[in-house]
Amino acid sequence: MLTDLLPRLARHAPVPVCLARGLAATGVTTRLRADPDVRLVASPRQATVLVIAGAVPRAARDAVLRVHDQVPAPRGVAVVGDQSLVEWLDLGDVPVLPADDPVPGLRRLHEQLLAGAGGSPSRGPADNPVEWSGVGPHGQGGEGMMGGKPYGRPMAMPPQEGRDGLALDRLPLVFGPFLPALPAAVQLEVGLQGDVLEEVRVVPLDLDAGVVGSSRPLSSAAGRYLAAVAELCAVAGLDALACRAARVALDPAPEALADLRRRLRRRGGLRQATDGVGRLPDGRDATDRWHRWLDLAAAAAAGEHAGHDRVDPRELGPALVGLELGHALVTLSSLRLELEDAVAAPLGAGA
Amino acid sequence: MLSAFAAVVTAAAVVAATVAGIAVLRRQPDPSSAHWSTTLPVLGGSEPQVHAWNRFHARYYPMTLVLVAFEMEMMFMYPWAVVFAELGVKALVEMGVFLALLSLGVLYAWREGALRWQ
Amino acid sequence: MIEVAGAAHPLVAAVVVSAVLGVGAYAVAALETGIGARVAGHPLGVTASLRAPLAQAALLLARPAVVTERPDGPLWVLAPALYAALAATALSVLPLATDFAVADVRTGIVVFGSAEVLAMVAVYLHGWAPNSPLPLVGAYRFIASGCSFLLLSMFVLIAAALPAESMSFGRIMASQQEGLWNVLRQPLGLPLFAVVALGVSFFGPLDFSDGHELAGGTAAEVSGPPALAWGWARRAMLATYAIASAVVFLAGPSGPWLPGPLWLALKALAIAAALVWLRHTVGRVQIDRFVLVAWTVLLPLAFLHLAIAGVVTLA
Amino acid sequence: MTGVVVDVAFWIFAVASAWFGWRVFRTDSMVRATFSLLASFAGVGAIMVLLLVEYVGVALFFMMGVEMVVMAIYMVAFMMNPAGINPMQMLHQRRVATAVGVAVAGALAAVAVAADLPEAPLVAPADTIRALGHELMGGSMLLMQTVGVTLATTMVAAVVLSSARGRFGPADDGSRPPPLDPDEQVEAEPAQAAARGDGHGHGGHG
Repeated sequence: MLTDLLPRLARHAPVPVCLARGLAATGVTTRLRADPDVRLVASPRQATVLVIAGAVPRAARDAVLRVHDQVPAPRGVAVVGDQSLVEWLDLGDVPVLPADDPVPGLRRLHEQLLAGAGGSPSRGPADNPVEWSGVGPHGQGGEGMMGGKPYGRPMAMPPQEGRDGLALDRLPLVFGPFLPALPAAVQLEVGLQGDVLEEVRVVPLDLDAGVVGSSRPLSSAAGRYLAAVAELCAVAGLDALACRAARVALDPAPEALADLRRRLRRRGGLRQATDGVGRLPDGRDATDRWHRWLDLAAAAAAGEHAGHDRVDPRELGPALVGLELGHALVTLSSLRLELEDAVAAPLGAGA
Repeated sequence: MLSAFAAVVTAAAVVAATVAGIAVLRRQPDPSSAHWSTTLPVLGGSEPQVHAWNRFHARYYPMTLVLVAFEMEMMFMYPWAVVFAELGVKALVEMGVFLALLSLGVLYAWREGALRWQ
Repeated sequence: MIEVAGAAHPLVAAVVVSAVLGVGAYAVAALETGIGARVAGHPLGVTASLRAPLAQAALLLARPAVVTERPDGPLWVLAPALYAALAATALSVLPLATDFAVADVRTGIVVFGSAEVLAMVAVYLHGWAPNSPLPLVGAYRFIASGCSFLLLSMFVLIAAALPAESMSFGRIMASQQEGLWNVLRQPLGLPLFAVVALGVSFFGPLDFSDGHELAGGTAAEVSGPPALAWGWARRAMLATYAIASAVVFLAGPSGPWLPGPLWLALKALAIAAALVWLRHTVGRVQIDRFVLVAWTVLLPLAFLHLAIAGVVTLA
Repeated sequence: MTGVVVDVAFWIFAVASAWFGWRVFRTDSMVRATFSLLASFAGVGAIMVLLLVEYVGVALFFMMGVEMVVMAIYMVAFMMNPAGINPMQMLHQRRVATAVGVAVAGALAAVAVAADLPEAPLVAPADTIRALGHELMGGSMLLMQTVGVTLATTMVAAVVLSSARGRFGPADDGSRPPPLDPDEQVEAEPAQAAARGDGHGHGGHG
C-alpha cells in the first residue's frame, strides 16, 4: 500500500535536475529554470536526473562523469542538443531532448525512475585508485599524526611561512566546472584557509581539444542578460524570483521587463546579496554588474545593441584573494556573461 | 514537580527517535551505487586532493571569545529580570551600569576589528 | 517549577509536540510553495500548495541515501535528530492554550535559549559529518551567525520577562492578557526576534549554512530520507519560532471568541507567512556583514529595547 | 514524580555522564571528544534539575553549549589531524595520569562516604530564582559589579591576545616566527616541522 502510495505522490513533485552545463547553454538552463515542473538543484546529491547541455569542452569529460556518479543511483541522464554528447561520453541508451522543449522528456525519465527503472550505472572506479600508503590498516601513520595517506589522501599541510599555530592548514581545492555558481567551462582553483581564499586562480577549461555538443543560446540578446540575472538570483537564494526572471528572459516583453526591473531593484532584495561584493579594480561591485545587465537587456529589447565587456578569467584571480568562499562564488556568478564570452572567444562563436 | 521536565524529555526523545528513524532509512542500494566514485565529495566535478577534515581556520575566532565572556554575564540577567519590577529603578540603574561595562568590551573588540573576518 | 499553563503527562506531551511540529513544518513548507509560486509569477491554488510538500517528502523517501568517502556516520544521523529534538524542547515550554502547555516551567526562556545554543551543535555536526569541504564551510558559517544572534534572542526574551516578573512563557503570555501586547510595549522586539528565527532555522536571507552558492552547504551531501529529516527539522524549528513569536509578542493563545489554540495558530501562521515572504524576496546577506551588523547595530538596538522595556514596565 | 523514578533517572544520567566523560579520551576525533564532553555536562545539568536546582541545571546546558561549540572551533583549528583519520593517542603521561586519577577518584569517594550528608528528602524550594535575583541586587551587588569589570577585562584581554589584526594593522607586523628549536637558526623548514608532528599539544582542553 505504502510502497504504492509513495511513487504516486512523488510523481507530483517537480523533477529535481542537476545541470552540467557547457558553453552557450542559456537556452536550456533558462527553460528549465522557468518551468515550475522542474527544480534545478544545487548539488547532484539532491537530483534524480542529470542533464548535460550546451557545448561541453572535451577537457571536462572526467568532470561530467564524476558529477554523473554523484547523482544517487538509480539516476537518470539526459542530453540536450545532439547525439554527439551521448557518443562522446559513452552513455549508452540516453534520451536526447530537444533544446526548445526539454521538460516533457525529463518528466518521462523521472517517472520511469520512480516506477523502478534501473537508471544509468556508475562510471567511475569501484575502488579508490589513490594509493593508500602508511603503516596502519587505513594507510595512516608513518611519521606522526600528519604522515601517511589515510583513506588514500594525504593530510593538508600548513603553508610554508610561520609555524606558531596561526598559520593553519590550507586546503588545496578545485571547484567546478559544474558548480551552480560558476560560469560555464571555468574552474576555481583555491587554497582555502577556513572559508577564506588565500590563493585563487580562475582557470578556463582548455578548449584546444574542442567542444562536444551543440550550442543553443537564447535567441534574443535581452534574454541572455536576463538569464544571467536569473542565475544570480538563484545563487543568492531567491529561487522564486529566478523563476520569474527566467520566464521574462524567454519572452522579454517590455512590460514584463519593466516589472522585473522594478522588483529586482528594490532595496533589500537581490541587492542584499550583492551590494559591495566583489568590487573589481574598475570600482564596480556585483550590484553594479547586474544593474548593467538589466540596462543592457532593456536596451536590447528596445533594439539597441550596446554589448558588454569581456573579462579574462586569468586576470580575475588577484581580485578574489582574501575573499570568503561565498563572496567569491557570488562574484564569479555576477561576471557570468563576461567570463563565458571570454572563455568561448577562441571558438569564434559569440556564445 | 519534575513531571514538567519528564514531559519535555519524553517529547524531545520521541521526536528525535522519529527523525533519526527517517534519517537511517535506506532503500536497498543499487549495486552500482556501491562504487567508490559515488562517494567523492561534491566539488562540481573535480576530485579532492586532501580530506576536508583538517585544521580549519575559523576567521571569526576573536568574536567567539567575546561571546563567551558576554554570555557568562547573561546568566546574572535572568534572575535580575524576575525581580526587576519589584526593585524598580534600582534594578534598572544597576543593570545599566553592568551592561555599560560589558558594552565597553564589545566596543573595544569592534574598534580593534575583532568582529571582522581575520 | 511549573507556572500558569501547567504541565502535561509525558505521553500527552509526546503526542502534542509531535503533532504541532508536524503540522507546523508542513504549514511552513506549504507557505513556501504558495508564496514562492506567487513571487515567481505563476500562482498556485491552495490544493496544489498543500500537495507540494507531501509530494516532495514522498520523492525524498523514494530516493536512496548516499554516503561520502569517509563520513562520521553516527554524527550524521545524530545531527537532524538533535536539531528536531531541540525544536521539540523549545516548543514544549510554550503555552499552546491559555491553560495548557506541555511544560510551562519557571525557567522557560532559559530552556528555550539552551535549545537555541545547542542548535549550533546540531548544524555544526551536520556540516562536519560528511567530510566534505562545502558542508564544512556551511557549518562554520552557521556558528559565526549563531554566535552573533544568540545575544539578541537572550535580550529579547529577558525584556519580555520584565513585565511578566517570571521567565515562564505562560506568565509572559498572561502579562499581555492584563496589559498591552508586547508588540506594542516593546516595539523593537518582534523584528529582532524575527532575525533570530531566520537565523536559527537558517532560512532565506540568513541561510548561511545551506545556501545555493555553496551547492547546498551542509546539505550538499545529503539525499533521500536524511534530506527529508533535515528539511523537516529546520521547518519545524521555524514553526517553533513562529509560535514563540506569537506567544511573546502577540499574547499567544489569548483572544476573544475563538478557542485559544486557534488564535495561536492564526497568529503563528501570520508570522510564518511573513518570514517565508522574506525568504522569497530578500537575498542572502553576506555572512561577514551579518556578524558585524549583529554586533554593532543589532546588539545596541537590543540594549535600547531592554531599556525601553524596563522603563515601560516601571511606568 | 515518585522517588523511585527520580532515582532511576539519576542513575541513568549519572552513568551516561561518566560514560561520555570516558569517551572523551577514547576517541580520536576532536569533534567527538568535544561533544562527548558536552553530553557529559548535559548529564550533570540533568542531575542538577533532578536535585531541584532548576535554574543552575538548565543554565548549565546553556553555558556548556556555547563553550563547547567555541571549544570545538579551537580544537579543529589547532589540532593536527582533528578528525583522527590518522589514529593517535589521546593520553599523555599515562602512568602519572592513571595514578593521579585513581588517587583523586578515591579521595572524592572517601569524602562522599565519610561526609555526614543530610538525609531529609528534597523539597521544592519556594522560588529560588526570585531569591537569587534579590541576592544579586542586594547583598551581592558589589560582587556582580566586580564580575562585570572582570568580564569586560576578559573581553579586552581576549581580543588583545587573539586578534590577528588591530586597528593599527596586522598584529605580527615586524615580528619573525620563532625558531623551531631554541638553538636552531631561524631558517628551518616549517613543513618538515609540521610533518614531524612534534608536540601534539592537546593538553589544554576541558
